Amino acid sequence: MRYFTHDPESAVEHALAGLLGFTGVSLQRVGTHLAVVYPENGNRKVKVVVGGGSGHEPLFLGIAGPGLADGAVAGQVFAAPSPDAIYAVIEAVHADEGVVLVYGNYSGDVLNFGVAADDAKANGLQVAEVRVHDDIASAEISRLEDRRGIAGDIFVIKAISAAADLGMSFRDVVRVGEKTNFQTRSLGVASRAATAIDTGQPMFELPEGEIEIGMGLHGEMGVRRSAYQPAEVLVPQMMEMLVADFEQTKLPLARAAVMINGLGSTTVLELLAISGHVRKFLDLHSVPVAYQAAGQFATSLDMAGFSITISGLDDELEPLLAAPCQSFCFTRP
Amino acid sequence: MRYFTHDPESAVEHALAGLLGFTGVSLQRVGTHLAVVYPENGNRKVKVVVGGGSGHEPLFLGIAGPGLADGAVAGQVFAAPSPDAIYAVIEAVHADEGVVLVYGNYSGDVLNFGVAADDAKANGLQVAEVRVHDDIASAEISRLEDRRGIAGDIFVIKAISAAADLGMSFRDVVRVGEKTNFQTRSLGVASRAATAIDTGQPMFELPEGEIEIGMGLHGEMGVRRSAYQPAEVLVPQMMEMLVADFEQTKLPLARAAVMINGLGSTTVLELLAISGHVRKFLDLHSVPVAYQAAGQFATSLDMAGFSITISGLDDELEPLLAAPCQSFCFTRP
Amino acid sequence: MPVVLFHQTLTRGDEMSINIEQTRSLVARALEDLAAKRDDLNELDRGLGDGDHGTTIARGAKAATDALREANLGSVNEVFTLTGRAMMRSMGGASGVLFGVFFQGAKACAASPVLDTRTLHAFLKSGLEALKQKTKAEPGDKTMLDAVVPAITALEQANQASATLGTALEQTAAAAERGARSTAGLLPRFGRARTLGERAAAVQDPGATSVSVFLRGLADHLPEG
Amino acid sequence: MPVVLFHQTLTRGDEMSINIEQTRSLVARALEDLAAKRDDLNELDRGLGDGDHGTTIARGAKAATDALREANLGSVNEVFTLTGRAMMRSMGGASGVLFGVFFQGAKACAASPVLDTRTLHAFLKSGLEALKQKTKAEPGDKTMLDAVVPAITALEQANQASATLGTALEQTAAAAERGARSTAGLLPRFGRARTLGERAAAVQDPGATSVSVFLRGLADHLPEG
Ligand SMILES: Nc1ncnc2c1ncn2[C@@H]1O[C@H](COP(=O)(O)OP(=O)(O)O)[C@@H](O)[C@H]1O
Ligand SMILES: Nc1ncnc2c1ncn2[C@@H]1O[C@H](COP(=O)(O)OP(=O)(O)O)[C@@H](O)[C@H]1O
Ligand SMILES: [Mg+2]
Ligand SMILES: [Mg+2]
Ligand SMILES: [Mg+2]
Ligand SMILES: [Mg+2]
Repeated sequence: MRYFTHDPESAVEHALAGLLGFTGVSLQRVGTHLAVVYPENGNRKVKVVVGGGSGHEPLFLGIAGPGLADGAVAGQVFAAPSPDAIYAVIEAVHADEGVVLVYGNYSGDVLNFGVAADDAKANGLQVAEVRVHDDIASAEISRLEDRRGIAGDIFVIKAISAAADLGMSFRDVVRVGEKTNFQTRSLGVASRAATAIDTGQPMFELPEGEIEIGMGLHGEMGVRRSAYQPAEVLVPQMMEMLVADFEQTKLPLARAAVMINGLGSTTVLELLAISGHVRKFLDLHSVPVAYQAAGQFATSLDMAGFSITISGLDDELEPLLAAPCQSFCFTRP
Repeated sequence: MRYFTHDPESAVEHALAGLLGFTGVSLQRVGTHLAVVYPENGNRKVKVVVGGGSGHEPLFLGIAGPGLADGAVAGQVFAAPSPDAIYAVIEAVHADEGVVLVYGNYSGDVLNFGVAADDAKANGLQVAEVRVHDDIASAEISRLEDRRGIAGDIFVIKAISAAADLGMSFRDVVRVGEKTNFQTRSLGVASRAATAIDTGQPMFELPEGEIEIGMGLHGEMGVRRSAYQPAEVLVPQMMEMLVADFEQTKLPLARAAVMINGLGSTTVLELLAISGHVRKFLDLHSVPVAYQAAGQFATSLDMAGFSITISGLDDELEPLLAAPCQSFCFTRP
Repeated sequence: MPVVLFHQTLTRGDEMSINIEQTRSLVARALEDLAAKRDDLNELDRGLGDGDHGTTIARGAKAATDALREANLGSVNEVFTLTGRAMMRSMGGASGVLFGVFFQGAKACAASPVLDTRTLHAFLKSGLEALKQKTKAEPGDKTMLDAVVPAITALEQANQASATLGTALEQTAAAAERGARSTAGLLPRFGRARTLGERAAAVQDPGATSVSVFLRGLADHLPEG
Repeated sequence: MPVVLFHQTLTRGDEMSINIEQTRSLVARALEDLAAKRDDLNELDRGLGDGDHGTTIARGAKAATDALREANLGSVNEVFTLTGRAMMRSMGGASGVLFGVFFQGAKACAASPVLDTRTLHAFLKSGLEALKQKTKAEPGDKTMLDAVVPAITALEQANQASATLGTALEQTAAAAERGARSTAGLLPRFGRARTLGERAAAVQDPGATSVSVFLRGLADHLPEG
């Protein structure tokens, strides 16, 4: 397929212009970086800065707003942002007490956010990093911290931001972030690779009739292939894997927040149907659902596929996820 | 591409189950029909019922909710709902003063909503029909009422619903609907046809390097083909056509609401970039923008493409479009 | 409730009329023929509309045969009205209402215990009147009317000539087929195809094709007297 | 500001050192070689990661040559640190930081007006130490370290043998190339490829390939003494 734009770098620049033109949440660009701040989350002592490569729209630039991130920074398509850009946003959010960086656990993000965090600390700022690692397909549970971050980013950003809105201390905001990170698990499947924006070629070859399980969000291959299954068969299998993963950390799912995320080309019709299958599974297993949504939240350009994200809730997390918020990416009135 | 579901009829049924499982807006199913009502728009004397074929998710079932439709009814994929289903929703919304039916101007919808409206009138109900005809590519301006409805549905539904929320009379709600309909113009392009859900084949053949201008929302071909152009060239051309269309009805654009709608596979990155190009055009032409959004609102399964919708605003319409609303399809906090 | 053999082998005869049960079987078999053309009809609609006419008409045909199988029927009219109602309820789309009102034309006619050339003509003519309330399309506009109108003209002539039901059906089906074929080459002026102009000229109209397939089914499956 | 001829024809010699301007030209030309491999490097990364290493490194190479073109340089160290800073700023991705800190290793070394085997060895060795602060990857893990580590070992030996810069660069480039080639067949343990296991074994690591392309560029474009 052909994109309506060929040059990835100008595409990201134009996309930022588009985002700044929306009415609703009023964002400010940070210098000439691919970065924005939402300066009106007034009650916060601790500020939340998120980021990652482009190609995942409406993440990451689109998740700054009331009740969500104070700053967001993007790299080029599928490349983590540079330390300079990240550092500029850390400064631009003007935190009284500290800044929490939230990003998906990929080498590139870890390296670039890490350099920016070190620079900020060297300049006397208090900075913590929450590396989202929700993708259960990407490593064994024993190597939880090696797992990649996919759509779980959104629940972690949501909870951490709501904690900051309550005026929580730096320490507590970080604790909430790590807890949500630990309790958030996702699994994705793809039936067609993303198309590279510059060459128009698929980013990996996936034979007709096969699906890729556990692909990352950056157009890379998944961890294994499997035969095609329709959603009514596939979804319960995926849910079994997710539930088993929670059980392995002695964390049976008591209450859940659920997000069905479309990766690019999967139709909203399918996302709704998948959402119905997920709910049926949870109802059968008597897991109450406090929140359920479906849509495109963290895409991988035009990849065909979806991910299921489950956050295990407790009395602290549930109201944080329920708090109102607004952004291009994610809104809860 | 392969869908995660093959059987169109069960897919729509599952999708409805998914929608009913969402937290947030609490919808009720109408009998065994593919139809829902949102019964809490309490202030309304006049109720709003919308509908059309499936395959356009998040429209149509997803647009029932506070500040939006009271009832929504879907047909199978790309088939208008039957008169029975429509009639059941007209009854289920329990209107004090009357029901306004809003739907896209396609033969199938006109016929089915028409039969349901006749039945309802025969049973003593007050019913009016607003046939959305925003697609400027589908007929000359002199045959405005022959034009098809595409994403403009959403602005018309939004305005009519907000008018109903003000407690306006039947007559006035219908007047607002017709006015918004008249002031709303859209133009779409596609770079790849939708994939038929049952056969997995493209619904029409579009040679590489060509784009289809003015395709309908139902997987049908557009009105003409043209050579591929990148968004920065294509968007200003489309905007010229839209602005010229307003001028032909002696209605120069004084203030605008803008919606960039993804048809299925077009990436959110592109939609944002396109949104930026649209805004640049309007800024250059000194048209103030009261509202601008981008996303997937009215899709055509997995068609690759987008449409631009512009509503010309006046002092009556602007606050109606600005009023808060919430639904799976469209939310304004 | 009577047991109906849907797949009994029937051969054409030259009888003047058939009874309610025979009419039920006959219409059901013609509807099955229609459903069997699902993919071909979708293919035609791909060129002209949204590619679903076969799926839609097959859904309607299935709903109608299901309804016919279970119904207690008091007249041959009811075979047609039930079919129309089931199609209108189940199909949606443009064709749902159009086929629905066409078949329900029998409602306005005097109840009859037998189907013969005269009653069939009355039913379908009344159906055409109902159709005309719903669409301004005329023959030549590349719609189902291109099959319906010549079919009813042929049926009217057969009726005036006091033709047997077999002969009448044969002439009706042949006229519908000619009409359907004539749509290939016409410019569309109604329905989804309207906006396509020249691009849709070559394709045969799916709705007209469905009408001819159904009428051909009636002619083919008429039982021996 | 000095005018630099980026495309002057240089041929390899056996001189012991080059000056600041020559170093500026040399590094710029090696960076241009790297940028020219954009599509090949993307193709390698398609098999192992997200298909963008070529685009990313080309972006970094361009930013670095732009920065070099305009800079006022006080030492050869600055040629390397400027390059590293420009890459780190412009590239993003895993390789942005890794190439960035590697080139910026020269910052920790004594300022020098000439580049010779000893200073080059000091810069790159310091860069390797900085790299090790950023990643736990070791040779054999299928990362750029598979090219960097043997390259520096070769450079160290050349330095101990008091080899000319030309000889040293030739040996360093050859070692890097062998190291990069050796990654084909290795199982990835770091970066995006980590999760792919066997599926990514056959492909040569793009980051290691970039390192070898750059070092080969230095060896090829060294001016005559
Ligand atoms: N306005 C109309 N008048 C007469 N016939 C029509 C009209 N619109 C559609 N049709 C008939 O319906 C057929 C298409 O039916 P179908 O594909 O089932 O409905 P839809 O167009 O809603 O998808 C056309 O081939 C044509 O014969
Ligand atoms: N953790 C790591 N340690 C060492 N090298 C790494 C690491 N992660 C990535 N690399 C190197 O970076 C290369 C990929 O670079 P690039 O594609 O530009 O970044 P990204 O993986 O962010 O897309 C790999 O081939 C590898 O050599
Ligand atoms: Mg990358
Ligand atoms: Mg249809
Ligand atoms: Mg159709
Ligand atoms: Mg890469």
